[in-house]
Amino acid sequence: MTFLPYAVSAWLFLVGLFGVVRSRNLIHLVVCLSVVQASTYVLLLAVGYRHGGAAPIFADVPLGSRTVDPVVATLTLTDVVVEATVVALLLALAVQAHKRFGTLDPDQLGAMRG
Amino acid sequence: MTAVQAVALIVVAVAGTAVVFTPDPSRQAIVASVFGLSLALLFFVFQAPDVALSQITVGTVALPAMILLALAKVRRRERARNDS
Amino acid sequence: MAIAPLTVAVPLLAAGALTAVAPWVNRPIAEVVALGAALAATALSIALLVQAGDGLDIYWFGGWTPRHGIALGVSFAVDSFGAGLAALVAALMVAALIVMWRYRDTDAPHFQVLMLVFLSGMLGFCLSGDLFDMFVFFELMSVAAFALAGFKVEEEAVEGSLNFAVTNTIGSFLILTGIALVYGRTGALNLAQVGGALVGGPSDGLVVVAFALLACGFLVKAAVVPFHFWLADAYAVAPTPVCLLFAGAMSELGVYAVGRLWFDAFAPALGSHADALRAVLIVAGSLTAVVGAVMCFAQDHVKRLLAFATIAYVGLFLIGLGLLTPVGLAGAAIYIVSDGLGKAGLFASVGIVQHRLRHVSEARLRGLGRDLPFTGLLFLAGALSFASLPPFGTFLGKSLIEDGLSSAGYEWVVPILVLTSVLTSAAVLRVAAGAFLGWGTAVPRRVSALDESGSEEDAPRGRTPPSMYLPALAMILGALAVGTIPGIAESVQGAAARFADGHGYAAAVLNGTTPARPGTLPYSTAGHAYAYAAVTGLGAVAMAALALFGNRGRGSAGARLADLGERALAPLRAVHSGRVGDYVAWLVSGVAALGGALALALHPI
Amino acid sequence: MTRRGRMVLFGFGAVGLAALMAWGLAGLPSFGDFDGAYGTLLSKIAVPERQASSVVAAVTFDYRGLDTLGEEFILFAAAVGVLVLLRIQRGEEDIPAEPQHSRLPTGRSLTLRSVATALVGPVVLLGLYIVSHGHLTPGGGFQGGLVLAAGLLLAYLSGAHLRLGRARPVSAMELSEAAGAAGFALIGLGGLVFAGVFLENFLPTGTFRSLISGGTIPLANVAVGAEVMGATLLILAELLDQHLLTHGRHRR
Repeated sequence: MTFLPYAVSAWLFLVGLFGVVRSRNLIHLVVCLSVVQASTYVLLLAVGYRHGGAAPIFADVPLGSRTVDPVVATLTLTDVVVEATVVALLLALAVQAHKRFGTLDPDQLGAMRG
Repeated sequence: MTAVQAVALIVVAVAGTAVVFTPDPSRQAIVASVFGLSLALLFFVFQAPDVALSQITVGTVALPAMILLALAKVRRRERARNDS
Repeated sequence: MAIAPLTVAVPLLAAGALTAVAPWVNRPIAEVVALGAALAATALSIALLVQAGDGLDIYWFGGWTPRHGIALGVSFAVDSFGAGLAALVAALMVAALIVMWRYRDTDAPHFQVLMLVFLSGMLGFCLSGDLFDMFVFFELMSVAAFALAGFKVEEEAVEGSLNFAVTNTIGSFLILTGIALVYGRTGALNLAQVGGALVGGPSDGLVVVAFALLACGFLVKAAVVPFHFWLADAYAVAPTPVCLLFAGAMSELGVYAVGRLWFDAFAPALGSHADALRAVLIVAGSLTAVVGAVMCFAQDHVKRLLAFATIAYVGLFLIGLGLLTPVGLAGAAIYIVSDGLGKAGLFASVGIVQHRLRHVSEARLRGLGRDLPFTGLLFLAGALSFASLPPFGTFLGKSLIEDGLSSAGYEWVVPILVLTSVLTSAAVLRVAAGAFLGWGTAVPRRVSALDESGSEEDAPRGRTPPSMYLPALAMILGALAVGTIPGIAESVQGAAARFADGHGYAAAVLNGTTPARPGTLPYSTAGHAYAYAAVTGLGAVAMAALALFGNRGRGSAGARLADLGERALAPLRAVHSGRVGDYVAWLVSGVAALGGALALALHPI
Repeated sequence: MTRRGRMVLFGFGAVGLAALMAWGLAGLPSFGDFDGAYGTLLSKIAVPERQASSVVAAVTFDYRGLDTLGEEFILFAAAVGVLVLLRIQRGEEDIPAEPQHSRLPTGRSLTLRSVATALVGPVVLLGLYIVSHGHLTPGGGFQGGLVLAAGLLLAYLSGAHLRLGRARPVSAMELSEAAGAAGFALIGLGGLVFAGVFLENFLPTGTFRSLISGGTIPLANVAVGAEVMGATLLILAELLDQHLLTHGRHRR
């Protein structure tokens, strides 16, 4: 069971990419992309977890007690919020595509031949 | 690896797969909200409360809101195009 | 030594200030502020380059210097390669902002804000010495680039930037996964610290897969085959001054990042497998060069033509880097700087053509440019720089790489270098001759579907404003100048030797010892380099002439040759479908193939 | 390339990528056995040196402050990108924009409006708490900014939609976003001016577990909170604005 978190993160990575490749709707595609993104958070936090470790916040926990790794929490915390706005940018592009092409199906955009 | 963590991981995997296999974006936004909540619980179980708080506000509230609003704009334009 | 942070902070502060006063600022003020910040960044990067000189300047943010050998804070590690690339990026930004002056009515402060954030993203990426920090600046420059590529919001603009955004976002997820693996094993994020920790541990599957994922993530940004599909779409639609930056600097950063990643973080542990890695990188580079060059020659849309030329030259840079020797690295560095300036000059000239003639399709441009002799000369100079002929810096870069290839036993790659230069310069010569001299057949082989006629601006301007042709001229002269600086080959080779010295880097970062100053061996261009250049020049002229005058009549040999070429090219054209689903499928299989090859090369099972 | 061809290509790629990732992930220490020196050292020294009880906040805003500055400007650039893309589109909106006066209140159902109005106050208060206590308890500028944005979104849902008069709230949001982003960069610059090193924590670190502690960390939290709130509201307003402008017309 000790490799379950890594397996789940690899599964989310691949299933999200599967959704992106198979998608027939740009908004669906962007949400599948956010699933791929979630897999990186699961992996980062799983890597930094330590058995019996408390959260690295010493508001009520005595100093020096065993904690989880604070660095991965730092990396993930900012990334979660930032990726939300990147998804918003992709959604804005999808809405633009619909306005210009009249469809959200990525296969019908295809003005970029050759 | 406590039982709660294993369950949280399974729920996240199932929810993520559900998000991918929901073709209709409006329903997918709701499933994505559930997926965001399951991720927040997982991060909470992984002793990362800061990230759990971020994920709750982003994954459960902000992201689905943005998806639904983008859909509303697209549907509105389709309606407008059918009217004219 | 506060120059390093200011290089990145000044554009960010200017961007924040511009947005804060957005409702009350008109376009000229925004342009002046943006240009001022870009000039300041250029001056600061040049100062960094001079100061880094032959050493390595480390700047620990927040004052967190390493404690007990553990890097606490985030660091900038500025050597002459990083600072040189930063100076190139900043100079191209200044040129782009000047070209942008009369280009078209942009949404006043927001365009300049995005350009400034794009600039600091690239500068931070060049100077950073921390793995996650490189990811953050990679993401910063990508997001700004997505918005800038979609800026014109025309029909194709959206699709081009969508393909660009989705593929590069997946690239950044690959990098983040690689970082998670590295952190899981070493518990460190600083490049030097990672290098040291990896030497201690076993070089097993995790280490090589982490390198493969990180390298593939950066190679998506560099647009190496099969990750290159997004580049032609994005460059074809981005505003031309933005293309100037994309082509001149952004793609090359991907190649630079792979070099820094290998030499500083993974070479200390995996150095014994350098030969196998050399083979993989050179094959990937050659494939990219050939595909890029062939597709470049086959294009009718001038900006897509230059985009594929960019891909072709990224292939050549990867070959130079892939040699993993100071000669190869120096060749790649000089090639990057001079070719970056050359391509940027060409894109600026395309901006002039769009500004005056409204079209970017070669067929439609035929004969229109007769009263634009100066721009014609710029195109000609760009073509010569592509052909890597002696006066240009590209000649020096290519001959260095040719020497490196022959000394490393890869003579078979030299013809690929020659072929790439022939095809790309022939394409530009063909376009120039067609547009400015009216040569060539009136029968358009393939008029590109997305000719942006009329979309740039309504009435064609009578006169080219100096703010457009001066930067173009300056950049082409820059490409010329790089080749003529005395002793540049020796000093860049010395810098390349330091860039490739992972142990010296780690010592300088963690314990502050200045790296040993390697001796610079004198370099003289070998005779055969001139022979190759002559062959390239003649080949380019011959190819262009064939394309222009070949298919006179229906039945003539030239026409049959053109049809044969077109039929052979059809599958390659079909693969560049413009559909994001295809691109992601290619990306995934590319990571499996190229990533797998890199991993197996570094850890033969 | 046909869809089937694409799925076959993806199939092979996915199998290869899965194998590559499995090979890599197998080398990781098993779940829970991580003992990175960097993290343990930070947990030990962060509290005594910065008096901030949340080590995560200290690492985010002080030890690795440059990353956070970069992430913050990614958020800033994405919001400006959305603004540029959607605003240009609205400029040439093919559907005529609805005249100002006949705008119908957005939240129509009574229960929605009353619940939303009741919740606006507490949610904004919660947001302010999370931002200001970022260095003491879980939370901080990123999370608090989003909660504040959710609070103001509730104000919109409660029918008092964002008054889109001349002093458009969108420019107010743009101002708060820019002030937040530039603010954090200025704090970094302050470190350079007062303490000689960019992003140095130059303020006194105060007493442990009290509100005034951690030097510049609370200030950075407030700056990031303002920026995240402004950016999120900007994005939602752009999406809403589009929807809002023409929503009313279709009901008549």
